[in-house]
Amino acid sequence: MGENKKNMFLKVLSVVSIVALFLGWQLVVDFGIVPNTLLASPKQVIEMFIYKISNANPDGAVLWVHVMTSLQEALTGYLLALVIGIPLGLAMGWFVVVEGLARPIFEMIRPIPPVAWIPLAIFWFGIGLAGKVFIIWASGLVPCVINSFVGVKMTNPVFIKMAKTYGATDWEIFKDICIPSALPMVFGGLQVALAASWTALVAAELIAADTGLGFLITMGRRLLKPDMIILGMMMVGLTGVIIGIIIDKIEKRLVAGVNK
Amino acid sequence: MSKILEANPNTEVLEGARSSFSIKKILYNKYVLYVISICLFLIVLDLFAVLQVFGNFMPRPIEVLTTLINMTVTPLAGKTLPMHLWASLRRVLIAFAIAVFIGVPVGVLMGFSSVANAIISPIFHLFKPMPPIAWISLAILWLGIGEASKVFIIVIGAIVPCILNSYNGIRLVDESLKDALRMLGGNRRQEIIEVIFPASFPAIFAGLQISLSMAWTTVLAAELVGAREGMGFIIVMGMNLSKPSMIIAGMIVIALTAFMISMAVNYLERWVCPWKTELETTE
Amino acid sequence: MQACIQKEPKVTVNNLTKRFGNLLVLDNINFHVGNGEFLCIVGPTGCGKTTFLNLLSKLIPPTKGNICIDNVEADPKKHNISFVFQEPSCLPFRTVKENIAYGMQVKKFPKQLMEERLQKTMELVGLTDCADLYPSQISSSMEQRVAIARAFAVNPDLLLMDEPYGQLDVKLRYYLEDELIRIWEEFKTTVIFVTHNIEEAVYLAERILVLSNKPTTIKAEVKVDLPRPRKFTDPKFIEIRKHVTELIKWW
Amino acid sequence: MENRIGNDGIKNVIECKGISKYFGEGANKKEVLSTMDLSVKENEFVVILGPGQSGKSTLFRMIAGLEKPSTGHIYVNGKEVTGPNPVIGYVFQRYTLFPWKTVMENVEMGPKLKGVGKKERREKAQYFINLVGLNGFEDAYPHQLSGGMKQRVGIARAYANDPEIMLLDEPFGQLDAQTRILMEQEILRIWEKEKRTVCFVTNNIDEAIFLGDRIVMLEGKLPSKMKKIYNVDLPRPRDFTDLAFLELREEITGETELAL
Repeated sequence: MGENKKNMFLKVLSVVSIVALFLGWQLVVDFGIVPNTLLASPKQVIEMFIYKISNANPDGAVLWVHVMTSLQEALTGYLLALVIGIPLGLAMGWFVVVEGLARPIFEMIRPIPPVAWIPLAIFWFGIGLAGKVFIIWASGLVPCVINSFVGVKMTNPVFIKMAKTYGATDWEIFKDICIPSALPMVFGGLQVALAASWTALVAAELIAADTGLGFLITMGRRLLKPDMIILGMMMVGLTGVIIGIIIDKIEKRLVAGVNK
Repeated sequence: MSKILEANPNTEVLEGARSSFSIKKILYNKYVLYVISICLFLIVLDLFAVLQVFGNFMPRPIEVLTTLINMTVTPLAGKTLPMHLWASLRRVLIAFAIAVFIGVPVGVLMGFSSVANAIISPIFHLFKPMPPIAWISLAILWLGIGEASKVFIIVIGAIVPCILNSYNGIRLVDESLKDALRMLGGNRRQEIIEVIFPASFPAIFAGLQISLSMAWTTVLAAELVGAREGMGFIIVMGMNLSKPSMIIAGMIVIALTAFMISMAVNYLERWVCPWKTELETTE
Repeated sequence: MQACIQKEPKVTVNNLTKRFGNLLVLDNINFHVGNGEFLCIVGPTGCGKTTFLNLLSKLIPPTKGNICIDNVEADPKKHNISFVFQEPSCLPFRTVKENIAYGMQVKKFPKQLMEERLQKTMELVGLTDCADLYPSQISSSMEQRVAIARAFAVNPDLLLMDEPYGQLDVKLRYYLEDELIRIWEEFKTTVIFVTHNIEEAVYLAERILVLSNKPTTIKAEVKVDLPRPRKFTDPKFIEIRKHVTELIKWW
Repeated sequence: MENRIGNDGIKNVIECKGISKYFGEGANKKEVLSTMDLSVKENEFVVILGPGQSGKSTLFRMIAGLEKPSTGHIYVNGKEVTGPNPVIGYVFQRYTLFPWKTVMENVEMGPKLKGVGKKERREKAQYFINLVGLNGFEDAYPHQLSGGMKQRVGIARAYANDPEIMLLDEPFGQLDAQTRILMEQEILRIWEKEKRTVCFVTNNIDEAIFLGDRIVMLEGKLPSKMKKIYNVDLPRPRDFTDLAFLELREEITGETELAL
């Protein structure tokens, strides 16, 4: 009984906390404690949201276009990272030659923050889709490779010994034992890679873009419109959360297919 | 039959004996492969540069090296490379200190008190999905283009792992260790000092580690927009001046710094909690 | 020693020696295992048991000497060697049935034969009901039985067992030991069973090899010619058990 | 209080009267232990025998005061148990040594919590470290020790706190067979030297007969009840190949259920 009561109380407290935050924020702006040029109230942000659904002004595109542009860039880069990173990581984990050849290069590239790739990416691929996809790819690749690599390395040695005593070849062990063993770890990497990709996307769009959510934020600053900035930030957060949930769902289904 | 076995080269590879010169064995040696890999990488880069695969935007490795050396002695925008590096590092350190100073106590408080957790965590989770870089515009609007806005953005990036790891560190302390102390007659105060703090320390420390590398990533992003010094500034300059060798030299320094930071933190950890790091090296 | 072998030798081990650097782990081991014989190997803790088994299964090469099956150098790719490990070794991402089939898949058994043997072993081990369950859904003793079924299913020339019942309670162990004997009698497999538990060795084996401490050599050979099913309280059983215990204690 | 003295004139140190334990509420209610009466005499070595998941640990946790019984009462030295009591020394199945403390610091923890001076508690700890045969390992950290050695530290740590009663909760469950037999001999040696009331939980019949003055056998299914009590009056040191030992084992084995 006491336990239930306490949980109820904590839940209410959480709701109160959120409500208080938004209320306080609204009041701070309404009473002019913070000037409206620096902070927009939640109400203004919502108004901006409704306005931007159908109006391309003042930044040249409706909200939907910004979201779609960002999504397209992010998902393309992300999928490319998966397609290249996962097989590479898996192979690095099992085949000595692949590890020996790929690892030094990977270790050299790994500590470079994705943001640092932006200037080169623009040089090489321009400020269009390709440039941003490259940056996102570079940031998503690292977690994909690391998790797949570690997943294979963590394969229970008893399984490998068992397969060897039956006379399985290296390739058979890799295919039948190492890859399925590594899958949970690989899936774990998907979320990490997604978060990294999404951050890189915003950074890329801040520097060079003519549409996209990052661009929306930059335009908000140039036009001194805090409501637009905050709208952009919230859309970034929201979209990120939604893709995260979708990936999580896909992951759960796939893992369920593999493990149970 | 045993003679044949002794001559089997496969035996030697697995045994790691000294005296056999099979090509296969040399090619399968990790370190040999590492060297081959790096050489190949550099050669391919050079080829790309010479064949102008990316137009003029791919410098030859040797050019990058000369630029790097050049930049360490010749000032760029009034500062040499080490001074730019220090400008970035200073921002990182200030912001990191602020993030730790605020984040760890908040996380610890959330770990201990379910009421504090109920109040803080929804707000925390509301802000968490927004990448720190998305704050740039707002930060510039609020704090101008100077140091304060950059530090602000870095703090936003660095504080998340501090809070998260401190919270989980405190919350996920092995219950049986608490039981063990209680069975030895420990009271609540002794439980906190003798068990909860030392047991959560590795998690908190890991949080600091992530936080520091987050800070380093974020500082670059912050410097990409309107900075007059720092490593981010150098690569932006490289872009504006169309000097890719400068960008790559900057990236090398950035990567090396990131690497050195993580090495330093690893050593620090080995030093402050030997009982944990030894575990990782022995197993 | 030769006198002890009644069945024709299936596996012969000649001058088996293993060094790691300068450390001599196994010193000149010679023995035979008859066709379809159940051989137990016991020894004190740290007697290089793991190395010994890894050598027999050809996971690591010997420094000197060799192992022959039917007078041909043993090779996992040519011969059917099965290994039941002490640790759980069921692949978590395969069902019970798929786990049992794994060895036969590697050996590329024809489909029909595979299905036949699969049904037979599952019946013998009593796993037919949980054929489609995953290892995480069955108990650890069940898991070990899956591993044993997998090992028998390939009709191995040599079956190596590394203390498969080490952590189980007595009652369960009795039951599984009886089951093991039943399967063994059905399939007539040549078995080398390594254990620390002397009682278990006396219960199962036709012959027991006692190993010495490092460097490992064969110190003694004990023949167990008790009728089956054996009884733990049988004075003859106790006598043999005491004898083997003495042999191990003496070092 | 009234019947603290047993029929033979030796006082009962632990008395459990009609205790039961369930977790959860309503539909989720799960009874783990049902109406159990148990008394343990001074300096007696009692073994609680039951298969895994039969509520043995729960029983111990209640005696130790780490959990409250749902019904019934537990008395230790005539006083009702209300919370953890340092009169009881607890040795856990999973060792639960403090990983950031050396062997010495682990063992001296009990006296340290009581505020015993450094010199005095070191001496005490040293005595018990020597007793369990770990002299020379005082400055090692737990992760540097083998499973058997870790459990020796656990035993020394419990003893160093001067308990009148030792509760050993499947202490050797994670050790290999050979080490286990060695540790069984050790625990008897230590017990002969430092006589205490010992309660010992195990699922291993051999271990139970080898160690106990009395074996309390629990029902295999939940909620577990007391099924039978065996008095073991074989002289120590006991021999695993002794006929009387084997006969008792057969008798007990016959009573247990096969848990495949």
